[in-house]
Amino acid sequence: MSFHLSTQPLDPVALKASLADAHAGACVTFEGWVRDHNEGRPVQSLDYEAYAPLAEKEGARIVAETLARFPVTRVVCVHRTGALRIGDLAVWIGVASAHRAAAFDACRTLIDEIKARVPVWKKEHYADGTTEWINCATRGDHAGP
Amino acid sequence: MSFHLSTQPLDPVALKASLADAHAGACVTFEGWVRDHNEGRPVQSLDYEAYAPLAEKEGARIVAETLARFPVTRVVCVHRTGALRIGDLAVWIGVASAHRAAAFDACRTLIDEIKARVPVWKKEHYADGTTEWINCATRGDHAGP
Amino acid sequence: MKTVHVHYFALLREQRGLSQETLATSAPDAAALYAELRARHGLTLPVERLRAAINGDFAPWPAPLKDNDEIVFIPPVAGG
Amino acid sequence: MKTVHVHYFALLREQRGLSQETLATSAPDAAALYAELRARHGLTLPVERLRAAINGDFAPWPAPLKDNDEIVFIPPVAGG
Repeated sequence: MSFHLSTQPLDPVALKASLADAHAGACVTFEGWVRDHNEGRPVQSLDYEAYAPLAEKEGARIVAETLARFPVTRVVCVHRTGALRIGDLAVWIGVASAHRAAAFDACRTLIDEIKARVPVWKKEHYADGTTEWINCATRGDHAGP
Repeated sequence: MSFHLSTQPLDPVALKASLADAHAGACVTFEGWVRDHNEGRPVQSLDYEAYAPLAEKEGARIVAETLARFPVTRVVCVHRTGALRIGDLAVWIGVASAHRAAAFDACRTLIDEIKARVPVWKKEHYADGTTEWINCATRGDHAGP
Repeated sequence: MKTVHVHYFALLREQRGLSQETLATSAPDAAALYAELRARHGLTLPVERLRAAINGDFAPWPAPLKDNDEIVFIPPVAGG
Repeated sequence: MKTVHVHYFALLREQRGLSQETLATSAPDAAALYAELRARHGLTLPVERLRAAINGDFAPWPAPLKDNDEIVFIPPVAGG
């Protein structure tokens, strides 16, 4: 029942083991992998940065809301920070429940809410040497000047 | 891109590794675990039996339908047969995709269709020594005599 | 009369007491054959709750039979 | 005048060229303070695309300031 940040590589085997529960019949996991492209541009690596105390506080609120809303037995979420390469694991979310519908719904809600609310930022490094903070462009954007 | 039956314990680490793909940004897995109760009765163990050739044929059709319907990069499904104990892994489904919505939708569709269509049967052994083939009761059932 | 090969799984296998048998029948289709077998062996599942497979794939009821066909009566499935 | 502690992350950190500063301001709230800082340092993000956090939790705009508050301007998030 937790949300944490990690500066170290995530260990999905240990994380999934922490969900084990004889009452659970279903386990759904979501993994966010660093992929080699974004919106048509070749990506070489990326950096995740977090406002750690508030990220962990907001993540814990999201976990608590999910537990209140769906009948699940265990929830674990971990988000990497630091420099990541293609194929690295950026986020791991696991949910166990008696029945599968709740595990799917809860897992999907968790990643949707984490992406929308937790103060974590992603900087992509492209093959042409340029970089971009995702979602921070100010041109071609209705909210921009 | 496969559906298989296995008489041996499943290895989720090796199965997930088979989904790795630099184009994929999301991986959703579903695991069916043997749980210690079903409809209020304490379960001690269970047996899965399959009509293997048709199970693999129907499973392959479900995988092909899923690939045609959702933009996913890799799909792997494995279902155990034989005698299983509480906590054992009965089914493992993994889907990788560029974006997470397709991975969630495809993974959920796969387990729903597998449960509805693939000729695999489950016999539960209860704490009181009785057994039951799930879904095969003929009393208290509208389709019964 | 034709010769057919019947395979049983799960509850049907237990109630029939064997996994496979070869038998002669005048039944024109799998539905009629199941009715015969159900009466003879006291199988509890009504035909409405089964599917049929002939020669390795699903066959819609009544599932006509030919000589030497392999028939599987498929109880309600419960994988996952 | 009050003294406040401002922390910068991501694009704002790079544009400001530092992670944290302590400064004196007459701004009554975080929105006014951001307007000052944006003009002074050429920050590109408009205030409408930011959230504010004061003393470790989100604070709705305009986010009134007291002496010694710790302020974080939160660019659009992009976890996952």
